[in-house]
Amino acid sequence: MQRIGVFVCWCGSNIAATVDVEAVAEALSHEPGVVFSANYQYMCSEAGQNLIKDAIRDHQLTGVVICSCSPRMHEQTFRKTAAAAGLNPYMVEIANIREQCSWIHKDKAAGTEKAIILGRAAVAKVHLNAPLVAGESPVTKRALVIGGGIAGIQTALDIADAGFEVDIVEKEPTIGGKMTQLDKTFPTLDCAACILTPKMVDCAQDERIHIYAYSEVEKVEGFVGNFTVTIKKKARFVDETKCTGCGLCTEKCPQKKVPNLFNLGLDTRRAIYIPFAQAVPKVATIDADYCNMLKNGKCGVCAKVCTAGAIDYKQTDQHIEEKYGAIVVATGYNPIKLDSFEEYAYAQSPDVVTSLEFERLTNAAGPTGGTLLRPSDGKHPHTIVFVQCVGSRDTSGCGKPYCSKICCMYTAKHAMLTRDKYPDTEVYVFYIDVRTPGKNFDEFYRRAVEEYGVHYIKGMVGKVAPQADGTLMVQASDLISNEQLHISADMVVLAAAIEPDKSARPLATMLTASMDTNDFFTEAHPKLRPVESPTAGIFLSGACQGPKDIPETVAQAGAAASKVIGLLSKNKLTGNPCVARSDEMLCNGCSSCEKVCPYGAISYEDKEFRMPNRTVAIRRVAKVNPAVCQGCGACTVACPSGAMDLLGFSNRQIMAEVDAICK
Amino acid sequence: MQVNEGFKPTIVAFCCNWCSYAGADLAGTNRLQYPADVKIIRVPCSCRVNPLFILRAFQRGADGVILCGCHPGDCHYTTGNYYARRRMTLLFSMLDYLGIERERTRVEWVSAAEGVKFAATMNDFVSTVTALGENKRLEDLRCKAN
Amino acid sequence: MQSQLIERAKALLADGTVDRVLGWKAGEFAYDMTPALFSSAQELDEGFAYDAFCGANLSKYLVKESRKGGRVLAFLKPCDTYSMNQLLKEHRILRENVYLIGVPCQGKTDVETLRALGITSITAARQEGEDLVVETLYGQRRIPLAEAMAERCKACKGKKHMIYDERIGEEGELENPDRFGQVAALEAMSSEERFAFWRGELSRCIRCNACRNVCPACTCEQCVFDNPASGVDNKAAATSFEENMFHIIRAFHVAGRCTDCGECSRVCPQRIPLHLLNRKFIKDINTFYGEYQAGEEAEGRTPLTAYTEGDVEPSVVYTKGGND
Amino acid sequence: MKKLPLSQMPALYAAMAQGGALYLPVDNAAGDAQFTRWQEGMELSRALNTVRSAKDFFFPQTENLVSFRMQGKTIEIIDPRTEGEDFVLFGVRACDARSFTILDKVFLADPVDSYYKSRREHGTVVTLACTRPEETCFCQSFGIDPADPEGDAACWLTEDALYITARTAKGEALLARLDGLLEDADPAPVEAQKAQTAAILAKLPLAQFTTRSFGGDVLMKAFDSPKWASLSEACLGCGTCTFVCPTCQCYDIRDFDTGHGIQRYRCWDSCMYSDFTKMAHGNPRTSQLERFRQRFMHKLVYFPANNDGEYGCVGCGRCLAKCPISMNIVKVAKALEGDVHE
Amino acid sequence: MNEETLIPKLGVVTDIRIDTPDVKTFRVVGLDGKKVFEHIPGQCAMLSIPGVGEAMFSITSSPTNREFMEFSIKKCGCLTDWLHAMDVGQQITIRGPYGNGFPVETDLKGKDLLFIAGGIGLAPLRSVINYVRDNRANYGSIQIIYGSRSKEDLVDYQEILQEWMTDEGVEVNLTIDREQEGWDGHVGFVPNFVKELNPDLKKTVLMCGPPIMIKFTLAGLKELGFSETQVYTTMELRMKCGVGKCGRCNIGSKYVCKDGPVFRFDQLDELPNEY
Repeated sequence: MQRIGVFVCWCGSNIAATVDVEAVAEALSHEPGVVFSANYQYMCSEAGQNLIKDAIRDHQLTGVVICSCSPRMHEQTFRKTAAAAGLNPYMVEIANIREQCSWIHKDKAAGTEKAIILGRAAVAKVHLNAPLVAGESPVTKRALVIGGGIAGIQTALDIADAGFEVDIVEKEPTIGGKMTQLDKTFPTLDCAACILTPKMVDCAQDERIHIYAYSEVEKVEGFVGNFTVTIKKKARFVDETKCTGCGLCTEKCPQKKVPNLFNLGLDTRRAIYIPFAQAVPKVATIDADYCNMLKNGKCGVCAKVCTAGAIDYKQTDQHIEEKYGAIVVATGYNPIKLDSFEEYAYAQSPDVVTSLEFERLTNAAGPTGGTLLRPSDGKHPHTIVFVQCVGSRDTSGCGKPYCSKICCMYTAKHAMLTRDKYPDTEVYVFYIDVRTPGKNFDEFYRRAVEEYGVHYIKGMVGKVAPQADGTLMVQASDLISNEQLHISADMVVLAAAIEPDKSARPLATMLTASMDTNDFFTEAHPKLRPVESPTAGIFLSGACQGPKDIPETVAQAGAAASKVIGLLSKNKLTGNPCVARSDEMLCNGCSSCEKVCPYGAISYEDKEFRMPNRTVAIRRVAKVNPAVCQGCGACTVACPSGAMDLLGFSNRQIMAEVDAICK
Repeated sequence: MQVNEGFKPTIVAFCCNWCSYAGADLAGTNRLQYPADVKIIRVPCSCRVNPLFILRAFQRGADGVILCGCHPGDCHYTTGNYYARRRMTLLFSMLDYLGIERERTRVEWVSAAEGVKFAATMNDFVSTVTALGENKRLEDLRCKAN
Repeated sequence: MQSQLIERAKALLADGTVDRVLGWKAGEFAYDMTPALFSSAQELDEGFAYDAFCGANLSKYLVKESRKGGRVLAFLKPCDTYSMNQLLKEHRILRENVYLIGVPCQGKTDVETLRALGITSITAARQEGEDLVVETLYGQRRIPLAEAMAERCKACKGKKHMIYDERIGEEGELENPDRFGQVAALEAMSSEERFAFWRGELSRCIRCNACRNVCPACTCEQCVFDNPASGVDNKAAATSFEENMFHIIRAFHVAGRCTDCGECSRVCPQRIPLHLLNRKFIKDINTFYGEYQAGEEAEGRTPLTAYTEGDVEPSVVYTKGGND
Repeated sequence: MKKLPLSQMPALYAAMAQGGALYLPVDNAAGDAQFTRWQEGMELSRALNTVRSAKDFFFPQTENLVSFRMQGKTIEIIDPRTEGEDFVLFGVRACDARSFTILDKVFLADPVDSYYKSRREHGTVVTLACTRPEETCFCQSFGIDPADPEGDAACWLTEDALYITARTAKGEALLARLDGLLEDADPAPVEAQKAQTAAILAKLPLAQFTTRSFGGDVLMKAFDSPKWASLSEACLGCGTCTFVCPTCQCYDIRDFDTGHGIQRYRCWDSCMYSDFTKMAHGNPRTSQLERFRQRFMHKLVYFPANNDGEYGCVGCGRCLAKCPISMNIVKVAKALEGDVHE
Repeated sequence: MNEETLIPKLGVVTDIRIDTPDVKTFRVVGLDGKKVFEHIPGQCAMLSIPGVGEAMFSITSSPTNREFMEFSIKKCGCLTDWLHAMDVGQQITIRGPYGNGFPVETDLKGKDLLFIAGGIGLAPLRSVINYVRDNRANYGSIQIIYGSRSKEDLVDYQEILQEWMTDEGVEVNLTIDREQEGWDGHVGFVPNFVKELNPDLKKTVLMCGPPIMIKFTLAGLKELGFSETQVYTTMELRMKCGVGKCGRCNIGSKYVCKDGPVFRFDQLDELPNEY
């Protein structure tokens, strides 16, 4: 049984003009539990607030109802007022009699009657309110960035720059990601390595940044501010602390037939390798699948040549447990596999390449030393056909339904650079649409067409057929002239769709972060919270959230970093006390709630219950982590037994409001 | 449809805090009129609305119940309204199956910017329910005023 | 079949695989089988029965039995295995403590079905070929088994076992049952007719809770209707509203989880076709969100704990599902 | 003994309904017999008995006891009852007729339940002799003769006529009201029917069933029997047996807030329900075994202990027919017999 | 007996006394200012706030009080929370009296009486104690052993100090569970205290308290040589409808509402152990 005070605000004439405030205060004074009722010109004024405070003290109020403007306006104000008078702030309820009553009704009788009903509903709700206290949790002032591409690097640098420690976990032996494989970048055509490698070096040199290269996240526990992450540091069979990166071993290793994945298999490397000259950390790695020593114990050349004594064939995977306050996902993207696109003959002809392979074929550090040569015979190609949207915007099921966003621009870049360097080469680009909505993007594309004479053809490539003479017959349709084309090409470059890295899906499960059907991470709000995951403390950087080019990625990386910095700069996190709570006596442990929770706030534990006759029953029951729960209430309805309820918006409270309104 | 002149229906509107309740506030700020028969209950998200609440409203004398939430895809909690949409679709279909007038229940997505839509929706819903008249099929006679 | 099951149960008891057996026990008459536990060969010999009247779905008993220590052998008909899976999905049964034997089922009959066919005062019943021969106090009756089958079996959803440790007997084939015909017929009625139909049916409800207590999807530690703190508890439906409320909410709570085992309708002493409520949800789920059969798998989401961005809007109700 | 030709039945119903209501078993939508308020054109069900017993008419499933209106600190108490309507219950079987005397022993014992008493006073019970008992019938175990039922008036239906005789003053009054329709009759066809029915009764599967070993004397023996565990293990804890039982009379009293006031109502309860004995301080019967035992102990032991050996069962067979798991008083009594005899 | 047993009468709360942090004593009269009904010590009444709940409480005042009835009520649930929150002048509904009461005019007459109570268990005994004090000549000696968690939890402490302890021929022995500042009386649990005090075996015992106390005290009394036929207790917690018809108070062939709530332990021994 509460002792409730009702305070009806005039809001000058905003309310009082169409609502008889005195009548409202009078009527509500007869409601059960109401021991004080008053009306005043401006409840939010200092005098109005004092009226409330005095009444709380004088009448030992346990609940307060304020009939005023929208709670979105002054709920916080009045909660503070109550708190100042020693009442729990969550014992205050607002009846919205301005925006949802006086302002929309002209008839004073109707307005007054409605205001009374809204007040009555608030009184009925307050009867069932309970004092709520927001939980607090400490914040571990350290961030984890998963993925060491440009997104991860930029996020880590920005976080470190603000003074926080940050770890990067990268599954490859070096950080740098896709951007290390690129030659030039659109639309400015500056060299990718020139702008990326300094950042990689910055990472290596910043003492607040620790790089776990050749490592993967294995387990994530905890919640915002308090994550505990287990990182698996894969055995590279080289002691990182001893290896000087001299590269001697990579020259002496007798196993030469290892496909060089950095060059996408276009050439080979040794079993012990450093992916590329500017790798960070610049440490050799033994590829256990090819190393003779590791496979059959016969070799040991690298150990013999290593003056630093860094080779360690007995090295095993290490598991490191670290605590973090925030986690940034920057797992990036990959081009899709083109096996299901038989019409382009990708698997049949080495001269049909993906754009990323083309990137390596034109890179000075690539397999051809930067000279564009056909992979099949090493000859200079004279006709090159670029095919756009290979697997993008594809609703047939073979590819991806979305636009991969970057292909139009990098294809324009490839076409332009090819024409620039080899003016004797004819370049055709087949496209569905050319999409250039970025700064200087359309200008760039037009230069390719107008200045460099690239043949842009709106149309689809139907078939690429390898010919006996080593050329490729490209059959295509020109949709504008509406004719069938047959082009004899030396090379075909496919703009393969990009997709999230395969590691993202299991990672999302570990993080309880949600993903969309394409395995891109979902953001907390598509417009207003684009770099946060719905799961508190998890942030998104780069292409793991959706296809992005470099400037966008860097921008998002910085944004994610600033969100992390904002979080880590707090000493304690104060939760929203209106969170879900599970009554373990009623809980069936059925997991329905967990399935609808967008935040991963619900976990289960096997709990012992004392039963009659001194027996013990063990039941699986749900537990809500109040630091993670955002209070949406999805779980409360998914729960069939009513075990799950939402504090501040409990089943009983809402039903009491319903009852009061329908009375 | 017949018009029930003089009949004042009782309408309960559940509005999610982030979009529809704000949309209702905007309707108020813009002084857009809709009948006083509509009484709004604020819930954090449309997914907080339990079918029990809707039945409870009918039991206690509501003539119509409307649930308003963020547009699909815009949920403050990302996915709440998707679940609400499934739940309400099935519930409404069941009510219809039991012969309860389907027009007495409705779901509308109203954003915080759609004050005009909010008022229009309420005007339309009130007139629909008014035309239907008193809720007889899902009433609890004990709760009738006497 | 009965002796085969008894022999297998004895063997599993003897080799210590299980320490008790959940099955059906013969009763006073030909038809009144009671679910029962047997813990010795002797008990099995004395009372274990498996015939056309063993309709009870035993899966729900495993919620408690799997927590009592030891290991229990349960005989499950194909349709019970769906419930079993669903209960596993909801972590209600401890899988390691149960040993499941799938038993074949060609459809079951029950005394209420016979009663509805005008066969009462039954003193004995036996199967003769494709017929059921029933001795009554007032003479013999012979009817084709297919005709004597319970309604739920005429709309059988599957004769294959979804989960088992071993199987005895052959799995049958499903012959295109018409599961949703009755629902569709109701949908085709006018709103007034539907209202009259359901009011007529639900008004017979005596709130004995048999439907709820037998339902394998209703395993709540405490039902909202029994919990005074829920604010909606009611012991006896005092008004027509409360009758509706109980059945709507019960159907909603099991929506997407109900495997359509039909136990609710089987046990209703007032013969209210409660399965038509559950089947309406199943039909809607299939129509709106794609074919879904609860209990086919022991993992994953149910239709109400899943969504797609392109789901139909609730307004679909205004344009679909029957006439005004 | 009076009689009336079957063609006159509608007229008989109309006459019985004069000045009140007539309830009789009529087939419902499910094809089951259900006591229904008679209206022109309704026909008596041919079923042996109704699914719900006739106890509803004296002890309804829910009834408002009292209403309250609250304002501030004051309470207004309102007795919601209006003067009851006279009614005739026609077609009650012998078992149900006996159940009323069992209910009387509870509700008319001091302190008298005025709600029940008033309904009893307003009701006239017209019974109908059984001719085709079913396999679940065992009323004879309790000394009930279904061919010669109790009641204010008793009827026999033959192929061409209805025979009726009054057994109480109330019955006499009813017959007096029907006088114009009835003619004096030779009781021979009735006697013939009784003999025919008796022959069937002797052949019923439960003809030899008896509860004679039970009663107050074997209280502890029966209570402590180890058989309760296996008997109760399949019990769902539903209330079907209780709610179809003509003699079960446990109830709960609850308040309902209508929004305008409080209605305090009484409703049937079941000792099989897990919350039946749940109180603020705990629950003395925490397992289904204890709850299951209570129901049968009450009927077989406690009730006879307090009522001169009369059992709380009339052998109507409803629980045999309706229990979802086919566990019932016959199976229980047979299983326990050995234990109480020892 | 009231003819309409299930329809309550109105009472009004005229005084509220705070006994302990969780026990209040409410004084109730009818709207006419007189007692609502007469009762025997140990009988109960059904109090209710409509819509909140209805529950059975011992009438703690003595029938010799001609002006009003009193109820000492411990806060332990929905209804009692409500009762504790109400102000003087609140109306409540009341029906009764229910149960057999203690046999003050028959079996107990002329006997030496030993009252043993723990915590709120004093409530039903208080009615008997004051009745016996008011009819002092009809009874022998009176000994009261009363224990509680702490000094603050002793119900009716002022009355005990000012009236009972000052009465000739009344021996009061108080104990609390744990040492406490400002308490120089006995410390320890009731069962042990009873054994320490070693009361005369001629006494008839009236006992009420938490189940665990009852269990151990009874065992202690038997050890001392008391017979079960000498010891009475009350089981009003098992009463629900009050009139012995709703079925809940049925234990064996007894109905607590009609045959109780006051039982001798030898009577309880004959019942199945379901209480």
